Amino acid sequence: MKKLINHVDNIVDEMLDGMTAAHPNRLRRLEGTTVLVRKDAPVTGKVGIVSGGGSGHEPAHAGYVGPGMLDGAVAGEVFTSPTPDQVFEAIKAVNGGKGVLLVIKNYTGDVMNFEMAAELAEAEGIQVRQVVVNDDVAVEDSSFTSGRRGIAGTVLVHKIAGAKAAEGAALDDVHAVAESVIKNVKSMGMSLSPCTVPAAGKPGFTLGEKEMEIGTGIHGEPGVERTDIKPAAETAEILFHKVFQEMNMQAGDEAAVIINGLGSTPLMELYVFHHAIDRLLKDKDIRVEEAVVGEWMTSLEMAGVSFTMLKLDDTLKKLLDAPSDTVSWKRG
Amino acid sequence: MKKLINHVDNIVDEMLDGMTAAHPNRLRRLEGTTVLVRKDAPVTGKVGIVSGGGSGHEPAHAGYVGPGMLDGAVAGEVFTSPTPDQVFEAIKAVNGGKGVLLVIKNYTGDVMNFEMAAELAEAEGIQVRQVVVNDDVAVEDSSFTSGRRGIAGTVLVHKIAGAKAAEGAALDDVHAVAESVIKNVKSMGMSLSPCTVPAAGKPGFTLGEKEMEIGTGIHGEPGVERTDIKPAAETAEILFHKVFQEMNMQAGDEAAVIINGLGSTPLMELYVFHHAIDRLLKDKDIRVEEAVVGEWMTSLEMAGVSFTMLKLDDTLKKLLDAPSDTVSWKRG
Amino acid sequence: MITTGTAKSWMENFKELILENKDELTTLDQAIGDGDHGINMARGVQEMDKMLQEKTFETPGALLKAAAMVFISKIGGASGPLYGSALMKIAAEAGDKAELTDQDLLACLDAGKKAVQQRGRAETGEKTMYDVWDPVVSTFRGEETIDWEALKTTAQQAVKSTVDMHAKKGRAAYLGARSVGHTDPGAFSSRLFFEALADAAQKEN
Amino acid sequence: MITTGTAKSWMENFKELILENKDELTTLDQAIGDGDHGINMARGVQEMDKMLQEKTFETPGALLKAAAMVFISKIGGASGPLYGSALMKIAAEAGDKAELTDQDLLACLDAGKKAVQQRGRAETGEKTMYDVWDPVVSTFRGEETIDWEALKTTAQQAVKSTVDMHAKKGRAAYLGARSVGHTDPGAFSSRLFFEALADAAQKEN
Ligand SMILES: Nc1ncnc2c1ncn2[C@@H]1O[C@H](COP(=O)(O)OP(=O)(O)O)[C@@H](O)[C@H]1O
Ligand SMILES: Nc1ncnc2c1ncn2[C@@H]1O[C@H](COP(=O)(O)OP(=O)(O)O)[C@@H](O)[C@H]1O
Ligand SMILES: [Mg+2]
Ligand SMILES: [Mg+2]
Ligand SMILES: [Mg+2]
Ligand SMILES: [Mg+2]
Repeated sequence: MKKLINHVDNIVDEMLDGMTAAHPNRLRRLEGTTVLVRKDAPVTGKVGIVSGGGSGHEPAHAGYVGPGMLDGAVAGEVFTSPTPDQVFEAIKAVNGGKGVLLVIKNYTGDVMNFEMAAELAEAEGIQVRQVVVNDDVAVEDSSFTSGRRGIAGTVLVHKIAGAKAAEGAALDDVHAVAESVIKNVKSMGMSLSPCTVPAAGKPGFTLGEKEMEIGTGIHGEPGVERTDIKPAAETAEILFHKVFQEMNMQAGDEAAVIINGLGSTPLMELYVFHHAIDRLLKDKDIRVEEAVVGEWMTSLEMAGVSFTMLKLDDTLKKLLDAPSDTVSWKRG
Repeated sequence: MKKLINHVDNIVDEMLDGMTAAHPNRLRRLEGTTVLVRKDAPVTGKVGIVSGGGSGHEPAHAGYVGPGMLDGAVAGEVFTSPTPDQVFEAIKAVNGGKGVLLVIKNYTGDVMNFEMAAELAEAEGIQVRQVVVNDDVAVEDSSFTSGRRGIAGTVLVHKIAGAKAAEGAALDDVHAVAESVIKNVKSMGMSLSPCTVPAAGKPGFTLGEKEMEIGTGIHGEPGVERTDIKPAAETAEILFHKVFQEMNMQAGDEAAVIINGLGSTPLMELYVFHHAIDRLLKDKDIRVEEAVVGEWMTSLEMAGVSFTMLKLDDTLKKLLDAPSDTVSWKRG
Repeated sequence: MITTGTAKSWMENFKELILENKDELTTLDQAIGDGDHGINMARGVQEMDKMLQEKTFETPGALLKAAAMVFISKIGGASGPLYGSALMKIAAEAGDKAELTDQDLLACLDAGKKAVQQRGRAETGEKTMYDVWDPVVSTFRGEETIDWEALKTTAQQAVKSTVDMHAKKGRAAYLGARSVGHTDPGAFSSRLFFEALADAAQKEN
Repeated sequence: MITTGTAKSWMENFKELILENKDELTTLDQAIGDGDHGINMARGVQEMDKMLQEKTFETPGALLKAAAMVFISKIGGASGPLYGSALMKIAAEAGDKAELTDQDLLACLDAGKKAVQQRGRAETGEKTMYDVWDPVVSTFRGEETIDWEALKTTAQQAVKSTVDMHAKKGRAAYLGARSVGHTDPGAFSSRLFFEALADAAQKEN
């Protein structure tokens, strides 16, 4: 394991302090916690939005804290959901009197810990609502299981719910628009190499020199199948078709698209990949104003990419284009 | 070699088309070339700025094409300077009547190819000036050699010269401010793993499981020394002190700082690294308003980081903070 | 008979067993999860141990409640809320009794089992820690005294039974049929939880 | 005596030799550069070969000028402008002569050498391709006829002489003293350039 770190036990702590040191006018760390909030939190008269999860997915989520997106981000240990007390601190710090929306990625740990935090907050009279993002179509949906994972599509929930909250909307309305994003966003990923959780010291899985894994999750959870390495264009087709078939889209529809690098895949390759996606979009006559290509929700140093598509309507599009001013997502 | 590509010969071509497909309102590819220009180039009455170099350093340079930064970026093959005819096409396409500044990184190949392009442009009556960025202090400066390499500090030249050009300044003034950035910017990098040029198919160098290389260039050119892996804090100290000792800075001075990931180093580690840099800055009482942490000039999938510092005066600071609206660098 | 001392040994034994098996737990979680179960549990038991060094308790319930709080606030992931909620309910059921009979203890463990089920929305056969909690508690519930060796064996067999299961909850569920053939890491750590209790109780008697 | 046909064979031989030695050139450049010299040169000679298939030329000068243009516009890196400029000056010196005597040819090569020196601001002993161009041209300049075997030997020895040099120009210069002990890749490809010429000339005669 070769990492630019000091002690494995201090990574999250030093990362959080490194972030506030780099962005002192934007971010503030709640003392004694792993929570970063907007410098000016709480914003009175605005619904607060809190997201978070295990660390190792940077810039998710603190990179999205700021005007027009999140009010607070809670960091767990690497790939480990943060604990209820930390989430509770975030809720208290961003509550501007209009209640708080929790944006949770659908992992058992995240759901349980955020749920317990919501219980604590409600016991103190803070209005809390939750949404659970489950955009990853790699895993079959089933009412018998805990369902699909939340991956890069989550960033679009932050953006759009954040824009709605910035308008001064009520908690129920912010919640509703977040649910509408979740209903319309689907993603799927693949990987060429695994990643190593620092404290584990060894890769989470192994892939042969000529193998790739289709449907990998952002913690290296396995996906649909392991195959021989395929060209980027063919890989794009597999991800695109799987995502597309789960969406209710017609020719002429408009979509937002994220090409998300999982960690060590160069931007060069992400654009090569998008070149193939662009053709598939044109084939289906799906309009995309500007694709979002880069690293938005990573998996440490994993090599791979995920493809996210959100079907837009006028409301979602307006909110997506609304201004935001965070470290990693600036618009308008 | 595991890469998300199609054929090695088509990577640059597909990447460029992927970029214009992703950002059709921002970027335009000059037909039959490897040049991307601002959608609205040439901008009449504004000095045009062209940069470029080998591919594999994305987002450099096309990610910096747009209002407030570059007018055109010329892409060579991976790690190979573009040819004079391509650079010449870029010059012609961005010349808005006030002349064109070429921002060249100090590599023999880049210098020679851009120089030949400038000769072609001047023969056609286009006013051209050049600056050569040589911020990498890893290599000793010497009048007997071709001197120091240009690395991530180049992005600050784009930003500041771009802002000056956006003000409507004359070519000589844009040239002068670019020279002033170059005089005041220093950088140094290190790596934990090599990268593989796609067409070569094998890593450019090898590092043992416990080794790191200090002073690596962005093409994997070796640096000052190879040592056992050191903690992030110690690594930060080595890079910081080497950079600092080459600068003429005093307590109370203000600086801009870039923490630049070379490809596969997670943002998490970059912030851990910055956490250490921040202390060193405070020790020396150097003021930094906001550090720029991320991937700005990469080296394919190399693991490592470079540290860049620019001493600011009022002029440079104002231009650095001026608005820019490019794919990878948005301000204001 | 569980005294405050037994409860303390239980938790200390759990710490020892988790630390001894940390790498094994990580390896199991790498196979069908995200590879942090050993790390998560180790962090939790070490923090708990620190707490136990610093504080003293009057009753088993008080001690176990404090342990629950540490687990909830230090483990995270799926296992933090599950062990935390379980211990919280165990402590609540223990109330302020100074000593717990085996029957009291079985009522406590039953409350813990229900907490795992509720918090995790887990059912039998879904390849989770519930597949250890459920058989262990169900087998001994109603007995007057606990046969600790039998309890250990039950726990061990329960862990083995998870190998053939097709995961329906937790990260292993993403693997679908590929989860078959692997031991569930949370089931393994739950076995250690019951073994730690058995060792403490046996030493007491 | 160099005819248009000889010039064509020269360039075709160069293509063959570069493609045969592509991996070797890449390996040499990986050791002290950025590993693309073989790739760059291969791209250049293949494009040149395509051009030679399509066009016909009246004089050696016209052919070499066209080759120069391909090298300038297709190779990039350091080697593109260097080989491109050298061939451009060689072609200029050849003018529109239909045939070049050995003396003419030596004047051409001298012009090429000077182009390398100027474009690269290179001096002797700096561990670049100039360390092949310079001795090869200097050794035979002034002679009436070229001893092709001797020229090849000179080129080979010149390549070897770069091993002990401490690089001052090009990427290898970043290595400082660590560049010692390696062959310069551009010197190696320059040897192939002269070998290609020798083979073409020898076949002609
Ligand atoms: N819904 C659930 N109900 C009961 N137990 C669960 C559930 N989800 C996960 N688990 C248990 O948690 C264990 C994984 O814990 P851990 O690795 O610490 O958390 P995470 O899965 O968040 O990384 C699994 O092996 C399983 O026994
Ligand atoms: N300034 C120079 N003068 C002469 N030759 C040079 C100079 N710089 C580099 N070279 C030659 O170019 C070769 C490298 O070419 P190549 O690898 O294609 O380009 P790059 O260095 O841009 O990657 C070196 O081995 C050396 O022989
Ligand atoms: Mg986990
Ligand atoms: Mg090169
Ligand atoms: Mg786990
Ligand atoms: Mg090279």
